[in-house]
Amino acid sequence: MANLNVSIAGVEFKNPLIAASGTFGFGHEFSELYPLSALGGISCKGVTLEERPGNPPPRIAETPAGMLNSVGLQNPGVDHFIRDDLPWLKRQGTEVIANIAGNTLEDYCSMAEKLSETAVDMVELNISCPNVKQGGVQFGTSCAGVEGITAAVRKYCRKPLMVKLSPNVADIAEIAAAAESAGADVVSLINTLTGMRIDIRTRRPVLRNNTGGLSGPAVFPVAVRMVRQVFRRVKIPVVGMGGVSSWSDAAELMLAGASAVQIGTVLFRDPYAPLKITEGLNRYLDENGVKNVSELTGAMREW
Amino acid sequence: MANLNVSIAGVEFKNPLIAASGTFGFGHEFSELYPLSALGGISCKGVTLEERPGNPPPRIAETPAGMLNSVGLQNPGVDHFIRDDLPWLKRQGTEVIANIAGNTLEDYCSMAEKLSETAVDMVELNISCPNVKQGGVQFGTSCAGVEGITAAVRKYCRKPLMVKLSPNVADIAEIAAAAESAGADVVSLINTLTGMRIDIRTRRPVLRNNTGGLSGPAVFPVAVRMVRQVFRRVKIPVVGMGGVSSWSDAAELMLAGASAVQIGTVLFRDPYAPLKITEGLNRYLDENGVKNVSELTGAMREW
Amino acid sequence: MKKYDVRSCTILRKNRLTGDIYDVTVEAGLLAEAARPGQFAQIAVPGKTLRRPISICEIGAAEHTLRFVFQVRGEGTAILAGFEPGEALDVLAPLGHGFELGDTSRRVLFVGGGIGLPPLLAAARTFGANASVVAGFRSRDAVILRDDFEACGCHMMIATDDGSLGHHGLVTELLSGLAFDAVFACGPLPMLRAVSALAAERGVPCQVSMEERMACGIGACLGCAVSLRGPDGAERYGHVCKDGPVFDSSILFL
Amino acid sequence: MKKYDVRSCTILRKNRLTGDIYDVTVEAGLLAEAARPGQFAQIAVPGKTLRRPISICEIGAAEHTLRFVFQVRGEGTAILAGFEPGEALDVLAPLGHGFELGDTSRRVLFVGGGIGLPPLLAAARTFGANASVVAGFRSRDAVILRDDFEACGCHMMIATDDGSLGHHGLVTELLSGLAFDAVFACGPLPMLRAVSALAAERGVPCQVSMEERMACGIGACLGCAVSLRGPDGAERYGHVCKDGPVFDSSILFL
Ligand SMILES: Cc1cc2nc3c(=O)[nH]c(=O)nc-3n(C[C@H](O)[C@H](O)[C@H](O)COP(=O)(O)OP(=O)(O)OC[C@H]3O[C@@H](n4cnc5c(N)ncnc54)[C@H](O)[C@@H]3O)c2cc1C
Ligand SMILES: Cc1cc2nc3c(=O)[nH]c(=O)nc-3n(C[C@H](O)[C@H](O)[C@H](O)COP(=O)(O)OP(=O)(O)OC[C@H]3O[C@@H](n4cnc5c(N)ncnc54)[C@H](O)[C@@H]3O)c2cc1C
Ligand SMILES: Cc1cc2nc3c(=O)[nH]c(=O)nc-3n(C[C@H](O)[C@H](O)[C@H](O)COP(=O)(O)O)c2cc1C
Ligand SMILES: Cc1cc2nc3c(=O)[nH]c(=O)nc-3n(C[C@H](O)[C@H](O)[C@H](O)COP(=O)(O)O)c2cc1C
Ligand code: FES
Ligand code: FES
Repeated sequence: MANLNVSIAGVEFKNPLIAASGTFGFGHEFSELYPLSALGGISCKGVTLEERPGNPPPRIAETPAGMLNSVGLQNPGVDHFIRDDLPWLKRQGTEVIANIAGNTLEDYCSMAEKLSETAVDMVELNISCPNVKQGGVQFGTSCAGVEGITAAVRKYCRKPLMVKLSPNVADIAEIAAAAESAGADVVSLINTLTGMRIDIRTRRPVLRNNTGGLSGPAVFPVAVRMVRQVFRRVKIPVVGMGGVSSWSDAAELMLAGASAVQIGTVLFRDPYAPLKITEGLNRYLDENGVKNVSELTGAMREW
Repeated sequence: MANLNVSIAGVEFKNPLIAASGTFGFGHEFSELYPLSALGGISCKGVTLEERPGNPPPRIAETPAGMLNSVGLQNPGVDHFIRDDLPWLKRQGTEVIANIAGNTLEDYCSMAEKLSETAVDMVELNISCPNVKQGGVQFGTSCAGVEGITAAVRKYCRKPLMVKLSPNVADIAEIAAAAESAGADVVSLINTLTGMRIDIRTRRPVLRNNTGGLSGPAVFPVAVRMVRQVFRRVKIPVVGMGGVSSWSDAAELMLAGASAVQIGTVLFRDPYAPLKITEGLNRYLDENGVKNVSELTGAMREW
Repeated sequence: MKKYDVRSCTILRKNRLTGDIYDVTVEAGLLAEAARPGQFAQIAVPGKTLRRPISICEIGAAEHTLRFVFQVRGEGTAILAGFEPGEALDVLAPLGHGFELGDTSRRVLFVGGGIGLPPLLAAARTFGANASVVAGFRSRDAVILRDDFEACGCHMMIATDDGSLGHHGLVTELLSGLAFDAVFACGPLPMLRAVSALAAERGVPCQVSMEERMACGIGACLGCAVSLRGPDGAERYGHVCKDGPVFDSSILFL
Repeated sequence: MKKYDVRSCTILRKNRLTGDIYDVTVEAGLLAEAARPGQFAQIAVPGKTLRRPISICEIGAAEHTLRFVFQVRGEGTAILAGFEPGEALDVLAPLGHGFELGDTSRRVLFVGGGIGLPPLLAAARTFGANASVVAGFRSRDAVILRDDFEACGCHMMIATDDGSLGHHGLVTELLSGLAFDAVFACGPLPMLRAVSALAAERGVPCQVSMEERMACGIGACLGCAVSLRGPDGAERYGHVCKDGPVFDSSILFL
């Protein structure tokens, strides 16, 4: 049996499968199905400084091999997370990543400071959420924006800091480099691509927020390309995601350059996906005589 | 029966269905199946100043609800097109759009000048091809680049000028505005999103060119969003494309803001798609008492 | 038994009830034991990213079956309608918060419109002859589940839009003469509004089953938001899949 | 008749030949009339963006049938293998440039490896007893179409990698003793290389059937490029779907 352990910025994940932020809540609902210790880690639903109601419904639309969501960071606030969700999560035997989003730079810093006092294993900076008016993606689509916020948060964050990148940019490698130079320990990508669907009967967007974030298998080729681009550009580890739905997709993203893989949308179709993907990876590694899953990272050979 | 005619920059298309560049060659192969007069127009395979061999194979990979291609502008050169393909095409009873790509600004201008002397109905400036090393997309991902090339070509182009935009940008509306201000008569979007797939057995990219352009239903929600964004930002007509595969997709893209719709990838699955889509649109318009298909353009109501 | 689980459920019986409404009974093992009236299932559709939420129409606790009655509304339900006995559906169930049945010796009223009927059947069964069921349909051809409700002993009244069966008009026009201690409803929004207003007027509790577009179906993704009136009267978002699909109508903004 | 067309072709017969190789005969109407040995079809796969190219194995001109023999290699072919008689395949055919048969009284050699055999059958039939067929397989279990070639009157020789049937080793080891005026081949690249080298040595023409990933299948998208040696010796890209799939081996870079 291959070694599935991956070490990222000093955090030891027992396997490279991490639940993607916003698709797994704070873990309670999935823990009815299997012990969360089956997962390498959990990136929790994005939290903000204060509680947020999120966007009006409908928030979900199906698209070919994908979906749009416009949840818009509905969450109980960082303090509630620290008090009510984190202690339970930390007892589940998996690494816990806090995903944070803010309206302002100060929001981000203040959350990073609070979380540094807690047992969270890593902080993921969500500067790429397309579904909120303020904050989120506006920090994430320019190098200066990414550099500014990363450097600021870095000062307050005593946890390993992972910056989550938006795919809605012309050159994601430059953005990743900006995050790296400003002190990010890890980058994760991709967040959702902005999309829209229209109900041709009502002539209204299907989502009440008009636009939403595209995720699922449809975006997988874009994720593979971007992970590769970023892997070649930065020295810090890359956590890959975007449309992974099978063990072979996970392997593919790791070959492109990911040190670990987050999975989101596939959970809606198959909540047991993390178990199946881990199992499949294990078999693949054994069949190919690969001892450590981390040997896959970046092992793709360009033509 | 509704009126399917659309008028774009003075060119009259008998219906809003246009074959997308690179997916329909110069029309010969599809003319074995049905008269090309069934189409509103044909955007021909991208031509360059000199003949080009294109990229080495494999050039095609399938992806969830989509495909990657890295054909890389294999074409016989603009002179060959004008001499050997255009005369026949012009006799088929459909509008002919020449899609041009170049290494340099001068290439583009020289082709525009040559084509201005011919019977082509419109010129489509392909500054967004992700599959060639030089030219193509590097002009297309910055406002300055787009403005520069559009203004230059405009001077030489006495045909209606359509600028084709890349989706691999942070703000496509700004890019469209740059094209408009530099004299574009029409913008068309979206070209392909850059993507990659890896063969996990060989650890090589499936495409010999490593990356390719993603098209097909997977990108449709991105196309709808971008067409809407651009429609709201510019006053010139927008020709929409990206993953359209049914009459309702075509209607959706028109509601978002498209004056006409190009279709590409769907042709590979169903070469008769243009006929079916036109028929479906017709039925939809009749059932909804819409007299002119152009009434759909932009008729979506934002929430 | 887990609160809910995924199971490959073999189809035992399948019938077409009307033009586009299908009636499917599956072997559901422990899922059936755990299920309560008003809960729902998320059924996977081959080729689709998202599961489709379908209410549990009946629970065969002894035979370990679940019954689903659904209408073809789009591509997903069309694919589900193509499944035949012997094939298996991939079911995540039982989900959400069903009806609070309370004292089953009360006289209760069930009000359903068209495809809003199926979610009510399992609950109506527990009330038997104490239940009056007022059901509205487009026309005589669209009537479903009449025999099923009657077999439960319920007192059944039908209204059709075109008068081809029963009362010619809206279900709500049949309610004024009835006496009841609680209401259970599912159907189009205008109907729910009228029923909930009547219940409020009479001072009796009213539970309604709601719909919203879903991704996870279990409360993790926060996709299926619905505006709820908090205890303080303030509006906040709850979630149909976890807090519902059945809500007390007094906390909904209908 | 159009040169090629799309048709919904009802499956008349379906057999599994070995573990993962299927043999499907469809009613193909005019497509069968137009088809020539060595051409191929693009078969649509439900849920997939691209059609799958499959060679025409046999042409039933009288009964208007086409026969396809294909191996399950990935998701697409697995879905195609699930189709049953009575169901219909969506077929675009006949496509490409098939074998130039020339004078059928010549002594010709057919060389095929495994799933490379099916594209050769229709051509071999026209040569009957003038054809020697040398076929290579992994093992005895993997042998396909032996009876079919023999029924055409062809002289059949078999080689297996494990020696479980016929010659123990490579097909190419069987060729040296044979006399022939032309070669037709399809199979793995090393085999094609060896066969084409032998043909060159003997100074006889050699036609081989090639594969490349395809989108349109008709020559419009330029997806299926293959390096060809031009008359001037210079390399240029041709396209498997239009210029091929059958090429004279002298213009290929094998
Ligand atoms: C809790 C709950 C219980 C339900 N119970 C039943 C039932 O017992 N019988 C029945 O016929 N229908 C029921 N529905 C409605 C049913 O879920 C939809 O008709 C179905 O999802 C439509 O899928 P489609 O692919 O055919 O349509 P499409 O319009 O193609 O679906 C596109 C997307 O929108 C979603 N969607 C479309 N309509 C609805 C809707 N009304 N509610 C929620 N999501 C929707 C789909 O799930 C899918 O994600 C229920 C819905 C909910 C939320
Ligand atoms: C002209 C021609 C004739 C062929 N004739 C036969 C035949 O008679 N019998 C047979 O078993 N196979 C034949 N093949 C190979 C067959 O097309 C592939 O095995 C099949 O496309 C694999 O599809 P998949 O979805 O199962 O595999 P996947 O690997 O999942 O397919 C992914 C994509 O790659 C393409 N692809 C994968 N392998 C090949 C390949 N070898 N050639 C071309 N495209 C490929 C698929 O079409 C699809 O677009 C032929 C190929 C060509 C080009
Ligand atoms: C319903 C939903 C909610 C999401 N919420 C968040 C969030 O709060 N924070 C965040 O960083 N990403 C969020 N995402 C993005 C995912 O974490 C992930 O980046 C994206 O979905 C791509 O991965 P996938 O295709 O595997 O889902 C959300 C995605 C979905 C589908
Ligand atoms: C095989 C292939 C070749 C293409 N070649 C060109 C080209 O030469 N010039 C161009 O502007 N776009 C080219 N495109 C992009 C298409 O014109 C279109 O913008 C894109 O495919 C999105 O539309 P679709 O999803 O309907 O295919 C090509 C696309 C494909 C699939
Ligand atoms: S569907 Fe995910 S929270 Fe309800
Ligand atoms: S597959 Fe399109 S040219 Fe051959």
